Amino acid sequence: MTRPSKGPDFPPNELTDEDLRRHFPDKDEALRHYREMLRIRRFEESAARAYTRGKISGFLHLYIGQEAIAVATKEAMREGDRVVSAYRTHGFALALGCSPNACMAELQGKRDGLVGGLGGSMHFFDRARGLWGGYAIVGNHIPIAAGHAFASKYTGDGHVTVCFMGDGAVGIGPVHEGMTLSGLWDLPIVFVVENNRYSMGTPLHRTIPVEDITLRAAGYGMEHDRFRVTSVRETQERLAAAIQRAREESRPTLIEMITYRFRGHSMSDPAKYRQKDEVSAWRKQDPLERTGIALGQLHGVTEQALEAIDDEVVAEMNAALEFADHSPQPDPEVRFENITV
Amino acid sequence: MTRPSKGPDFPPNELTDEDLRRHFPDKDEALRHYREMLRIRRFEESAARAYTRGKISGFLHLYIGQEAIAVATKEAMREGDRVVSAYRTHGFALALGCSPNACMAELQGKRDGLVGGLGGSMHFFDRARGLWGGYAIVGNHIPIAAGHAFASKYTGDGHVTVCFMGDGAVGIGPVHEGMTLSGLWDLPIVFVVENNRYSMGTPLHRTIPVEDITLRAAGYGMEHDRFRVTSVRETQERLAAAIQRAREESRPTLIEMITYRFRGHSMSDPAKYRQKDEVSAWRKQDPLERTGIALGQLHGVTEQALEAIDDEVVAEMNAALEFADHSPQPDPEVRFENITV
Amino acid sequence: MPVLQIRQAIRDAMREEMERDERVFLMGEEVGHYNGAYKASDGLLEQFGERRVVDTPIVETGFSGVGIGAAMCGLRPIIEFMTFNFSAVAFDQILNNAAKIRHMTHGQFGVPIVFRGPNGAAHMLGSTHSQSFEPFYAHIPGLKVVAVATPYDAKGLLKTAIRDDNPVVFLESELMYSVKGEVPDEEYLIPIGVADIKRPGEQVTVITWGQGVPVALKAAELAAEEGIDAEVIDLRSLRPLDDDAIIQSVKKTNRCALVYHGWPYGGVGCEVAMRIQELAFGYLDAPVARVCYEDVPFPYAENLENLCLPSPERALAAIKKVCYR
Amino acid sequence: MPVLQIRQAIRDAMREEMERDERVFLMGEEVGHYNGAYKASDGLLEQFGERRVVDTPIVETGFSGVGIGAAMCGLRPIIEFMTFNFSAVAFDQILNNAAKIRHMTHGQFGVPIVFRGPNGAAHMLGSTHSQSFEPFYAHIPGLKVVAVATPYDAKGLLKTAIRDDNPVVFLESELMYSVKGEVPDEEYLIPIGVADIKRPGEQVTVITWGQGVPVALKAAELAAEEGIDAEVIDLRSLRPLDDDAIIQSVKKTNRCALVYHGWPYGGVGCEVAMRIQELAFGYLDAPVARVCYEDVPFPYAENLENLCLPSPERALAAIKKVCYR
Ligand SMILES: Cc1ncc(C[n+]2csc(CCOP(=O)(O)OP(=O)(O)O)c2C)c(N)n1
Ligand SMILES: Cc1ncc(C[n+]2csc(CCOP(=O)(O)OP(=O)(O)O)c2C)c(N)n1
Ligand SMILES: [Mg+2]
Ligand SMILES: [Mg+2]
Repeated sequence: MTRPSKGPDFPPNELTDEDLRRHFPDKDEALRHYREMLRIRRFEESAARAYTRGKISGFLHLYIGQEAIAVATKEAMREGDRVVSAYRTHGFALALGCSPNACMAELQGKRDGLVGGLGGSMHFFDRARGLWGGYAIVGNHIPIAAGHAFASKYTGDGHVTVCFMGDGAVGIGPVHEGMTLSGLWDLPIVFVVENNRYSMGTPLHRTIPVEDITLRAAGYGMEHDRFRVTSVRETQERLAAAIQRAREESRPTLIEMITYRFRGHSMSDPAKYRQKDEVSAWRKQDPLERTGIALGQLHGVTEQALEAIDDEVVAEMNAALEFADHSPQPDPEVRFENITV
Repeated sequence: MTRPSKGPDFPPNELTDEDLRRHFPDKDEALRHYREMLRIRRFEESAARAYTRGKISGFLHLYIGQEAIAVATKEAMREGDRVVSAYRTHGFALALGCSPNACMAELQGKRDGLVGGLGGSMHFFDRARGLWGGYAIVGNHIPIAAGHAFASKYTGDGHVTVCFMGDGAVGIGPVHEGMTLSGLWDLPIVFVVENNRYSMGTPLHRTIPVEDITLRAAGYGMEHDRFRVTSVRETQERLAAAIQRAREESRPTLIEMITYRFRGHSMSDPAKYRQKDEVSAWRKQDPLERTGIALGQLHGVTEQALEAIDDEVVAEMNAALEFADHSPQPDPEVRFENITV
Repeated sequence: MPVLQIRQAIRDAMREEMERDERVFLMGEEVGHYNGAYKASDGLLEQFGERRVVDTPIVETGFSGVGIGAAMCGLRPIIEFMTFNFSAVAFDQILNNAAKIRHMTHGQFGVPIVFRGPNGAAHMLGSTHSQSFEPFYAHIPGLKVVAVATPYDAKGLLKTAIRDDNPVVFLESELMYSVKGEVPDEEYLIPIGVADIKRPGEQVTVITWGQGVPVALKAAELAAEEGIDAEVIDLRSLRPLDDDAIIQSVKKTNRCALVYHGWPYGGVGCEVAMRIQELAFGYLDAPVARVCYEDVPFPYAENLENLCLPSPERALAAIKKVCYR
Repeated sequence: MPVLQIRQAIRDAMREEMERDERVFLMGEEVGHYNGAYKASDGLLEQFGERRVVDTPIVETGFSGVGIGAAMCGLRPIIEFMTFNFSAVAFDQILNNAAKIRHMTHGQFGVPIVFRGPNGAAHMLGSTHSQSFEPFYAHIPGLKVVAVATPYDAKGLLKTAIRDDNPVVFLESELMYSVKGEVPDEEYLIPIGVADIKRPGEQVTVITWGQGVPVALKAAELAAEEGIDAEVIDLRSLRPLDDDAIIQSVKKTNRCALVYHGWPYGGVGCEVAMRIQELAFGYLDAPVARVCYEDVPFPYAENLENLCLPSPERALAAIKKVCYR
């Protein structure tokens, strides 16, 4: 039994040229992934600035460093499949095609927000695009996601539910109950633990008894997979395999993805609990950075070309902020709507 | 991944003479175990009669068939160790030395009951004898038991907590959380799943995804053991090993004990969900019966000798019923005591 | 008219709605092969099969959440708690998911679900199995809460609850499953939010619900023998409350006693009293009296339990008190 | 006298009790290495070490139960909920174990434990993070429930709660952790069960607690400007309630307004109103008014949230209403 390491772990995985070719074989694909990851990052960077300028309040949990997972999820999904996540959801929203305008307006609690300003950062929902939340009580969305998968099996709609949670969630009861039912009933679902090594200020070794979270899969009768997030391509391939298992065999899978968040837990967290060298070691393996490097090394994409993309993306996100600033506050009556109908 | 079998399982394990000698090597020990198991059985048989005669109400969950576990627990424990169990607790109470009078009075809700008539069958507590409950919400005593073990580690009292639950409890959240903390914090505790193949009317294959419950131990960083309950001797030995690990290394263990209850879930359950042949197959491996047979075959104990023991035990339990019948109802004021002090 | 037990009325309501709407399914512990711990789902597995009558492991948070998640997809789950005492381990799902999802998603998702099962004390089940949960659930915006006391109400209200697009907490009673009453053959629905006058009267208003109803009716009889004409109002719907029915009666009688199963502090009883003094302040000739559980964890012993329960005698005493008799 | 923030008063109370009694320990999420999500345990890990300041995983049921089990062994745990919203997933432990064990074991075991943390809405945290839990806990016999609004009360009452042999639910407020006030250097204790008159007055009684206190005091100021002399009573202890303080004041003023953070239906506010009409029926010149959250899941948007919160303006309106002004 291996305990989670107490020191900084997962030193950068040096990528050989062969690795590079495996992770970034196709130029257009890599460019698409690069742009999508960048959109999420730039969106959140401008949200962070808006927060410090007091335009956004409450909680703001940034996804910076984990973007590859959201982008890979979109690539691995089919129309009608469902994404269910906790409160660190901006990345999924943008990757799934939610409008940055609506997302930024939601962060500001404006009328044109994704959910009309009622939910804020922690409660992004966009049914049309397959974003099924957006939950803020750790772990309580796992039974909900199992319920979506139950409905798919009940109605035979052929959809798969992909449910994300943090490493900090795996100890809590609702996660255990949702996974137990998914294993017992062979539900078409994929559980993904986004292991970014911390739950708020707490490192893994103070929250989980064993390093390998997927050891639990055996008790649930689930298949499992575990890997470090290096590229969108690889992440998408391994996630797609689990989604296929869910869709074709109606069998659940537990996947642990090793990743890292570069910012604090939320805007109010200075993240003093991490050493500089630990963060910089992880920055070396930032999937976004690496994709950019690979585009240059493998596919001869120039700095300028990448900067051009960046300029477009920044423009898009500035426009979103602009839009949100001008979106009106919700109509006061809205607070009485949608309670019971 | 093996699913729990849907048909009747665990056919009787034929015992060779060698097995017999291993399970029942010592005459006096076997006699002691026989008497203790018989005391529990006779106690519950007379409780069952009292229930049908309307002297006991509410829930009455009988332990008949599982007695060897309680007796083995007492033998494996040390002074100061704690037993925590669910609502099927009469066996532990008697094995730990609680007075049958007080137990029977508790079942009748009388003043001289184990807890003054306030708890009834589901809430047996006897601190002096190491019986720490007696809980009726499935699984919610697992964190409590972990708390006892936490206290032992905190104070260094050197005591071990042995926590029992049913096969039906393993899916519920509090069990997962209590085990997670026990594994994470290396608590001196032993978790025992008394797998009697049913939770109320529901067989294993409708409640747990995989046959082997101890597969979960890996995720909690716990040691584990799994066996069919054949004799007090073997059960005691294997439980003692886990208790020793808890006491000396402060490491938790998860043990699954395969057993069977011959009666319904509670007095109100006719147990129509089980086939006659299934029950009779299990009766063939009733540890009490087998101990009696072994005493004859190996140690030349006569039928008469066993009947003499039975007569004493029956007399003891009749006296307990007698005592309970004559114990007065609790003083009305008692209902206002011990709420807050 | 056919006479049914409450358990049969509940069973028939579920059956009719399941026959009528493929999206309706029943899920819970022992609801299928065992036909329900209290036989409220007798025969449903046989008729509808394991797809729509789903036995679960003991994971209330798990299957409550599954129900909510399925409801968000358009299904209409009926979640049975073997007793509402076990809903305590699923409290977060009901409070934070069932009750809030429609609001916090700005109406993108609804949660048409029914949580049903026996509530309150039965006979000598001890403190963890003898609790009334309406004080917890009626407090929560986003839920509807119903309590039934007759086969007629049980069937009509459960059918309405199953068709309701909101989460409905539907409270039954273990000791009342065998209560018999007339139930028409033809279909009928009872709207949520409407109280029912179980006994008309002129001199004092007795407000009650669920397990309190038979106690209140018995007390009203005893009062009649002493020449007091009591009106017994069965709230039936605890959230929303039928203010009109309450206020009309109190304005007529100028006196009110609350008779219910549950602890005294706060809860539905105090909300009713609050609304009476808000909406009919001048009309009260005496303080509203409450007859309910004693403010203690339920003792197991029979004599102690009986002392803790609201009895017709205690209810009568309260009725006389508010009548200054 | 030294001036402290509420968070410091709480920290000092815990520190002093931990220094005084080896059996006292603190457990919860981020209480140690992070020094508390809201820094209420700042410096305690450094002083007492990991044995007595225990960081936990996110398992509220798990560590609440561990605390209860440890308390049964004679330890005196302080369990911090990062916010009380997260106590919903531990509800069963508090309802069925903490509150009942002493009673159902006939006194063989006690549960000297404190559950503490911020309660109620903060600023734009959304519906699942903006709830008041006293209606749920004050309803339950076997618990004591306390809510504090000043550094002085926070320290004196928390020290008492830690020494109390019963489970105490201790409610703080995220938005009030920085509120400053005088706290004596020398040790003092404040008994649980005693309300405090935060502002004496003659014409109307304003009853409040926790986050409601500053709202009520501000409203009383506004009322004074309009010539209404309001008495503001901070309940401090919600279970048990200080009936005498409430009744004395109402008998003097004949008017009462409730100002609190929490949903309207039932709960502490209605219990207070119920007791007033039970114990001072004839004295009321106007119905008791309530100013609290609107009966909705909390919206995120700032303008909507502000409309849902009890404001000094709304409180003033209620004060004037009960004074028929
Ligand atoms: C039941 C519950 N307890 C506590 C919290 C407070 N909380 C919010 S996020 C968080 C940390 C979660 O960490 P992790 O699951 O690893 O997700 P990450 O933030 O790393 O994405 C905590 C403790 C909560 N929201 N719900
Ligand atoms: C949380 C909860 N849900 C449901 C129940 C009702 N209930 C009591 S015992 C039981 C079956 C438990 O079976 P198992 O754990 O196998 O123990 P056994 O009765 O076989 O000893 C159920 C469903 C309960 N007490 N608590
Ligand atoms: Mg994390
Ligand atoms: Mg069992």
